Amino acid sequence: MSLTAPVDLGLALLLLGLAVWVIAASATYRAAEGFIAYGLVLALVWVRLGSVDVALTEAALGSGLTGLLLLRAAARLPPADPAERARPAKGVRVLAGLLCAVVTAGLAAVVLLLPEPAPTLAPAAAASLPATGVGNPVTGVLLAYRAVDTLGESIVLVLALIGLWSLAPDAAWGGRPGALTTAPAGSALRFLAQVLPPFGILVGIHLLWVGADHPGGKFQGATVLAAMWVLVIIAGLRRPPPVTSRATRWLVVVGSLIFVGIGAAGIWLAEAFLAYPDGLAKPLILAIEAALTLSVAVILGLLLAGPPEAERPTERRS
Amino acid sequence: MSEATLFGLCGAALVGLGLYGLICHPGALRKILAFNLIGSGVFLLFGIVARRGAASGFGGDPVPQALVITGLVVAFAATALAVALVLRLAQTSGRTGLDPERPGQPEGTRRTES
Amino acid sequence: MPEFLLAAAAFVLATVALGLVRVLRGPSDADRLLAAQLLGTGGVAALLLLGVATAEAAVGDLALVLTLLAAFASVGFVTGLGRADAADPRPEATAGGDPERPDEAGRGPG
Amino acid sequence: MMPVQDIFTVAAVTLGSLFFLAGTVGLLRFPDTLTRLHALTKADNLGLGLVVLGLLPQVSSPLGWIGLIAVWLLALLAGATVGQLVAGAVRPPDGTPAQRGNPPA
Repeated sequence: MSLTAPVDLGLALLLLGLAVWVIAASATYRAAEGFIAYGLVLALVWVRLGSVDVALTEAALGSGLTGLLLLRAAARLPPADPAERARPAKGVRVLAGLLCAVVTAGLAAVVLLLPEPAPTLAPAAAASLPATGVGNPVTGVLLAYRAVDTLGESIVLVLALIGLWSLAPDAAWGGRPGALTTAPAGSALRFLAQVLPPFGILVGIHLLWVGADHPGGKFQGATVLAAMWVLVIIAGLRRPPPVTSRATRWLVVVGSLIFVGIGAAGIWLAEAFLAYPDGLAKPLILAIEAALTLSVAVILGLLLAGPPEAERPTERRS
Repeated sequence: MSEATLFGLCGAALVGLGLYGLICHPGALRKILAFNLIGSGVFLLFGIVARRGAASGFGGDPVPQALVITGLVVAFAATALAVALVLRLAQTSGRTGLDPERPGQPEGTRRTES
Repeated sequence: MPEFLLAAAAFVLATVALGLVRVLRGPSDADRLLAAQLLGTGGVAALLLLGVATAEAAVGDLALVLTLLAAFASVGFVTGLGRADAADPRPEATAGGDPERPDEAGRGPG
Repeated sequence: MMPVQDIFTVAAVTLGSLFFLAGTVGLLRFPDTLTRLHALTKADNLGLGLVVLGLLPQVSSPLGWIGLIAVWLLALLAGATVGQLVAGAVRPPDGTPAQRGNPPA
C-alpha cells in the first residue's frame, strides 16, 4: 500500500493546514468557513482509515450541519468590542503553547507506542453479528452489542433540544424558532430548495436502508434529511413549527420511546433489557432504526433552528 | 510509516492546536470551534485504534467506530446548545466573550433583561 | 491501473490545496467560498478516484453525501453573508457600520 | 498492451485533472471574483465530469454507474445554483449594466 503514501501525506498536511487556519483566522466567520473545509478533508481521512461509516457521519454532521450552525451564529453575533478582542498577554500565550506542545508530544508518544499486536474487539463483534441478522458490523455494534450507548445518545439529543428551547425568553415561549429565517430568498435559492430535497430525501432513505448491510445508517440518513428540511426553511418555503406543536413534540420523542419500549419488552421476551428475542432481531432493529431516523432528523433540524423567538412584526424593518 | 500512525500523529497535533485555541481565544464562538478541533483529534485517535484492530475480515474494529459515530452526534448536540448559550448571552448583555472582568459593551448594544 | 488512479487522486488533491492559497489571500469572503467550493469538488473527485483504485465499495454514497452537504454549506454561507452585513434585523444588535468588521462584508464591487 | 477501456480511462482522467489545474490557476490568477467564479465552474463541471466519465469503465456494476453519474449531476446542479448565489452576493448594490438582466436576489 506504499502507493497511497503521497495521498495520505497530502491529506495530513491539508488537514493540519486547515486546522491552523481555524485557530489563526482573524475573524470568526472565516474560521467557520475553514472548519467546513476541514470537515470535508477529515471525511477523506476517515475513508483512508477504512471507516466509511464514520466518514459519512463526519461529512454530513461534522462538516455540513456544524459548519452551517457556526456560520450562522458568527453572522448573528454582534461584533466584539476591542476589549474583548484582546488576546491574553504574551507570557500566557507562550505558556499555553508549551502546555499544548507537551500534550501533543504525550499523545504522539502514545500513538507511537501502541501495543503490538493491537487489541481488538472485532472478533467479539463478529461473533455477535449473525444473531442480529445485520451485515454492517458498525450498525450491529450500535444496536445490539452497545445498544445502551445508542439509547443514551438518542435521549441526550432530546435533552439538548429541551435545553436549547429553555433558553428562550419568557415572552417568546410558544413562538417559532427564528435562527434560520433570513431576508427574502432569491430565486436561485428557492430553486435549489425545491430541486435538491427530493434527491436528498432519496439519499437519506437510501443511507438508512443500506445501513443494515453496508456503510450508512440512521444517523447519517437522518442528518441528510435534516439538512434538506433546514434548506427548505432557509429558502423560506416552509416555516419551522412552533415549539408548542404537539405533533412536533411527538416526533421528537417517538424514536426514544420505541427504543425504550422494545428494550423493556426484551426483559420479558429475552431475559434482559435491550436483548432481542431469537429470530426477531433484524425486524426489531429495523423498526428502531426507522423510528430513530425520523426523531433524529427532526431533532437535528430543530437544534439548527434555535430557540423560539417572539414574532415581532417590527423585526422585519431594515 | 503506516497510514494509521501518520493520522494518529495528526490527531495528536489537532488536540494540541485546539487546546491552544481554547485557552488563548477570547471569543466564545472561537472557543467552541477550538473545542470541536480537539474533539475531532480525539476521534482520530479512536480511528487509528479501530484501524489497527482490523480483524475478522473487517477493515477496522467496529466498536471504536461505533463510539466515534455516537460521539459525533453528541458533539453536535453540545455544540448547538453552546452556540445557543453564546447567542443568548450576546442578546442579553451584548458580550461575545466569557471574561467576567470586562463587561465593556459598546453603547446601545446593552439590553438589561432581568 | 490503480497506480494511475492514485496518482491522479494525489494530483487533484495537490491542485485544490494550491487553490486554498486563495483562502489566505481573500480579499472577500466570496473568494474564500470559491476556494472552498473547489476543494469540495476536487475532494469528491479524489474520493471517487481513491474509491475505485482501492476497490472500496460505498464510496459512491459518501460522494453523494459530500456533494449534497457541500451545496448545503454554501447556502448557509451565502445567506450568512446577507445577514452579516446590514440585514441583521435585531434592533439590539447595532451591527451595521461597525469598522471592526470589514471582513464580513463580502459584498461591494470587486 | 493496455486494453482499450484503460486507455480511455487514462485519457479522460488526465484531461479532468488538467481541468482542475486550470481552475486552480484561474482561481489564483484572475483579477476579480466574477472571473474567478467563471474559472471555478469550468473546473467543477468539466473536471469532475471527465473524471467520472473516465472511471465508468473501471466500475462493473450498473448501480456503481448510476451512483457515479448521480454524483456528477448533483454537482452540476449544486455548482450552477451556488454560482448564481455567489454572483448575486458579490454584485454591486442595485446593478451595474452588466447585471441588469438578473432578478433581484
